[in-house]
Amino acid sequence: MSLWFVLAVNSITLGGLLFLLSSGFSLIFGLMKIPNLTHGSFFMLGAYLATSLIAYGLDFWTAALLGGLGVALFGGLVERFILRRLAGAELAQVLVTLGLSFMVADVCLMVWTGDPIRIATPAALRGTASVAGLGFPKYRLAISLIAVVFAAGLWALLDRTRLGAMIRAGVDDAAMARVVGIRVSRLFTIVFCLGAWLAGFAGVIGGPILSVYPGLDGEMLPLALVVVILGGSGSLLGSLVGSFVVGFLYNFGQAMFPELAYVVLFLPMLIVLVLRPQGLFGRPAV
Amino acid sequence: MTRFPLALAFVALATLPLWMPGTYYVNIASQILFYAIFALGVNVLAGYAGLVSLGHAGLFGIAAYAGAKAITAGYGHSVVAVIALATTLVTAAVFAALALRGTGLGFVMITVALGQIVWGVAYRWISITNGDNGITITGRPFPFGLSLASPRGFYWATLVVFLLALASMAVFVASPFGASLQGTRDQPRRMNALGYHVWMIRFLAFLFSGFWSGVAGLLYLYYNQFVSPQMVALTASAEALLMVISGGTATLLGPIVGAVLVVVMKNVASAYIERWNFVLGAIFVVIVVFMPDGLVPGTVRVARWARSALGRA
Amino acid sequence: MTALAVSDLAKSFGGLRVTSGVSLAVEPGERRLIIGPNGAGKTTLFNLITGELKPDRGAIALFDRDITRVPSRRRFHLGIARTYQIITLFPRETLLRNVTLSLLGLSRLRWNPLVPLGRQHALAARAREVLARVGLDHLAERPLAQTSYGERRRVEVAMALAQNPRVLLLDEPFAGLSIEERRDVLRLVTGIPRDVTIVMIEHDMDVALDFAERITVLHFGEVVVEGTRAEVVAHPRTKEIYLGE
Amino acid sequence: MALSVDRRRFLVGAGGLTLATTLPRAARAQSRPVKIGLLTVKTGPLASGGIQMEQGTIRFLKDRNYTLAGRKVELIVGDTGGNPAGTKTKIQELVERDGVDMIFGPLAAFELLAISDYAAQAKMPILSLAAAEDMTQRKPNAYFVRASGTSAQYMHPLADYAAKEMKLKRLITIADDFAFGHEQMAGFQRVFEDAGGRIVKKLWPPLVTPDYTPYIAQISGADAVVQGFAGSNPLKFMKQYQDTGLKLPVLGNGTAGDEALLKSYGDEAVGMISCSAYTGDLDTPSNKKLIDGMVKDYGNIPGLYSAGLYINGQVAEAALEKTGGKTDDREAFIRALRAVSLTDTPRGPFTFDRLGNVVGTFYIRRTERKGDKLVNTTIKSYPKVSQFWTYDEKWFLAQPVYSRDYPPLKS
Repeated sequence: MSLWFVLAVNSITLGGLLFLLSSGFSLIFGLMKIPNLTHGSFFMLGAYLATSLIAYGLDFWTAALLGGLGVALFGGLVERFILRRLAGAELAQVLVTLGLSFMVADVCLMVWTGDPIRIATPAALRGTASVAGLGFPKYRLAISLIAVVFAAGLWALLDRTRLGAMIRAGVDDAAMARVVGIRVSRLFTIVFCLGAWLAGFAGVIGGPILSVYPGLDGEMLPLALVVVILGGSGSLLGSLVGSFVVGFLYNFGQAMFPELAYVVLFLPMLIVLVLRPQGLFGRPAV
Repeated sequence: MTRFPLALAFVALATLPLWMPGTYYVNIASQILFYAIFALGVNVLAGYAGLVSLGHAGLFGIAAYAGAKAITAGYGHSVVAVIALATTLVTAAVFAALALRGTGLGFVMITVALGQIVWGVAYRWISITNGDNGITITGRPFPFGLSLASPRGFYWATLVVFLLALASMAVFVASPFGASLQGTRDQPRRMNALGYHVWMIRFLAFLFSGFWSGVAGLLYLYYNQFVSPQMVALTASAEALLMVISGGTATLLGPIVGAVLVVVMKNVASAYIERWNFVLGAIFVVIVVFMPDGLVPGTVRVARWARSALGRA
Repeated sequence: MTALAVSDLAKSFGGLRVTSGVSLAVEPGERRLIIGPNGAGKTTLFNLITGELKPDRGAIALFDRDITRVPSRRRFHLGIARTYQIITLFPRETLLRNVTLSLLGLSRLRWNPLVPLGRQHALAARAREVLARVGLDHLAERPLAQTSYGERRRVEVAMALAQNPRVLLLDEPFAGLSIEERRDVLRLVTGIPRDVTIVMIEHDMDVALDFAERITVLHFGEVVVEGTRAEVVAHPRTKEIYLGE
Repeated sequence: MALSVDRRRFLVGAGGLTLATTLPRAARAQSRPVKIGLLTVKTGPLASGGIQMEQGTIRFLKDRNYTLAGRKVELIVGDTGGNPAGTKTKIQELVERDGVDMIFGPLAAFELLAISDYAAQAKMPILSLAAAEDMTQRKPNAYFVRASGTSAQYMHPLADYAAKEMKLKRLITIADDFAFGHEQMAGFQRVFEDAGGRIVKKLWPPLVTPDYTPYIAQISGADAVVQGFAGSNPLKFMKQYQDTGLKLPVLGNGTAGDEALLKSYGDEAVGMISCSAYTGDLDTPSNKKLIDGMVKDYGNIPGLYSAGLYINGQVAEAALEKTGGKTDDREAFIRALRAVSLTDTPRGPFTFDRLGNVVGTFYIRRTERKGDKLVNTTIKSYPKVSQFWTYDEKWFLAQPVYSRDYPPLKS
């Protein structure tokens, strides 16, 4: 098997997973101007919830949907009862989300113990599919597919619906959106729940590859952060491209420059921040 | 009026090893002191310059790494200190030059990226940093013939450095330059129109902040006698920021109170509370939500309110 | 010699041309008024002159010295001072401290991290003098947040005067003031000695016309009319785009 | 009043060794309980093993009714948070404030390295699982006892088995990129190559790696793969390894094939050959007792971590019996600890070498499916394995310590 081929396939898979995780992160960042540091916790919490649901007898996909829903509910509570009180205080929001991530991590440890929990790959997607003589792991292909479907769905939501128009208006200029009569606070809640749902769902979808264990939150959060900074906050296209860029940087960086793997990951983020602060696809702040 | 409590606090600090029951608490006190120095350094930016850095653990850690490398290479302790602080200052200058291209969240994000790069190197460039195992050193310095090997000796040395840091902060904050810095926090545009070099002021403040972070890092190295990537992690930066915010930004006392809170929570309270991580997170959330300007200003406000309420009664 | 010469200045934001080919020449000691409807590019012009924005093309000269490439903050050292349409002061600080910061900005002392600012008695005395000039010395110790809007406007002017400017740019100094307050500020501005050249953006024609010697009318980033008070008021384009509104 | 007492204590203490406990010697009557300090990780990513350590310790003490050699035992648990600085503070807490008589733990090598000097200065006996080689080799700590084994001690027998029994010729190693991984794979390499095999590639993913496939993709041209992961990483690795469709046999270290981890694995682990100091199917009374107790109390199958701490308890007990329950003479107590020789333990018979490291049986196991559970079946035992394997101690210690690049790959 060619190394480059495998690396490319995995870059795309990881990119797909990162897109699910970071699209919501990006919308929240773009709309509410906060880097939501609980986003990694949402990812982990979703996966943990799903392990319990699966143990309860639900099938994988239902567990993924419901796990996401549980996280969305939690996200909604966080937004309404905590972040709402801190509207406009960005630093406070950053710190509160960080504090919450400590709490979530500890609760997960308490409830699900520290043992790693494996999520079985759905039976239909086990093994590899052979395409042109090359073996693709089916489940990884499925993740890429799910990411594409979600990208299309999110794009339609943002571009074709009234809600989407309001979100876009809010991302561009929250003050202006308020002036034209959009209930920005309700929009915040919706977007936060949506973002939380996506992260939770991504956690479950990632489960069969990553499994669930304490510390998963801290592994995923920086990746999502890099995606959003690269792509530009609030830009769906940005997070899509950013996800795949990070997917490739991560996979090829680890393989080619193991000692500088993190530098390879964070340096592009730094360069973008310094040279093009709005990200590759973000709109410049006026 | 404030002289007396100050003198009392000084006497209490200076005699602490004499009345503290056991060396364990003296060691905790030393930790509080060097974390307070770190927090005071972070506060220069977060409090007085309005620039929130989530990458300061990078500076804190790089001083310790540089110091550890220098010690391993066999240099004497005064040379080690010079090397460590010079390295920190150079790194701080690079950090500042890059981070000051952004303000607000942009600044935060750039510092995150910078801090993560330092962490990535500490963690992965094993041939230089020894990776996860970190670098262990032996021995503490003997400044002016005083041994710092004992907890008490180390405490007193740290106390001296802490008082120097605090004094430098007090002088700095009250100085024209300190006033300029606070002006750039509140009205950068106006400051420019008043003829101030806003960028340079922030740059110098960054160096000042980095210097004390580096000093704290060096003390950390001598205290723990090792350095490892955890010291440089994002959570370490966040913890320092938490100290500043929980105590009260842009106050001299706030970061110190914050350092006490965090160190005590992490080290002492964890012996009694199994879920101390949860409690630490919860304290974080409660302080930010209910005492947004921190414990020190919050307490002052409550005290003032109580006094006026009593006065009315 | 001209106090302030602007030639062919242009600036666009994205695709929007906010200033296109503006040229101005203000004589020393002149009182110049710049008027124009909202979005005419008046404040942008000020920002270009002070260097707070970089022009796409064109040149700016201060007393015949080309300052186009001089960094913004240096221009204030060269004798430009300005006020802002939206009050840009230090609300938590006292009036004295506000003005002190202004004085400090042009002093080498501003880099000093070692001496206490509170002990700089000479500086404080000068700040009090400046406050006295705008009639606010009795409020010197009061935090800005506890003063009236009119008083804050006067502090804005005091901050600019403290810089001892040769060219003073006033951006709508009467905005949001009551009639009495306007009169106070006008008296203050009229009292500024002639060695200070003044360029003022103003909407309030009643007050401003009395004050101005020459008037420039901006519209969509271009100079439409320029001349003496009488000429401009009589010009049909002025009526059309501004007075006729 | 308290102040004056403390001042006096200071005056006395200032002349002596300040690191030692500040409790006046007179107060340390023999009637007081033996204090055991457990340094473990109960929060954060390493918590899994840390919690098992605590369970194993408590299980042992319950079996002995919290009495060892006639003395009551008090257990004080310190949560290091998996952080070296936290470990340092916690050991200070245990030593200086709580006045413990010995330390069990810590979990990770980097935690142990951070406190080793301190513990030696404080003359504090440490009974640890952490596998850092040099702790009992080139930089020995005189107060250190390790009943589990060095990193490479697990791998020497595995390499021997791979070369001689499995007849493997070319292997690729993959392990966490930190000292534990480095030392394991270096040990494996030395024995495997001395037996005529070749390591063709060594892969080092960082400890925190969500996706191993960039590394798995580099596996080719070998007969089998040796993995040396710890924590939750073996799980992720095996899953992702299976997903890429690779079919080469996998050999694993003790942490990869750990009994406590088996419940988290799926079928991808079936057939894995691992070597460990502990094995679940060992038929000794104490192992039975351990397993029954763990299942009853916690619903957990014990693995290396809980068994390791149970065994540490047995070591401490044996030493206390020899000293008549006395711990005050630290030198005598550490001598007693190192002289311990046990047969009925969950890991079978063992003794210690002069450096405080275990000489005992290591087990080669195959992971198999039994009903709906995975279990390890022991297929070969290597008795009396020393940390130096079959090499001469002097020669061994004259070599550089096992590391990422030593021994080097043969080109």
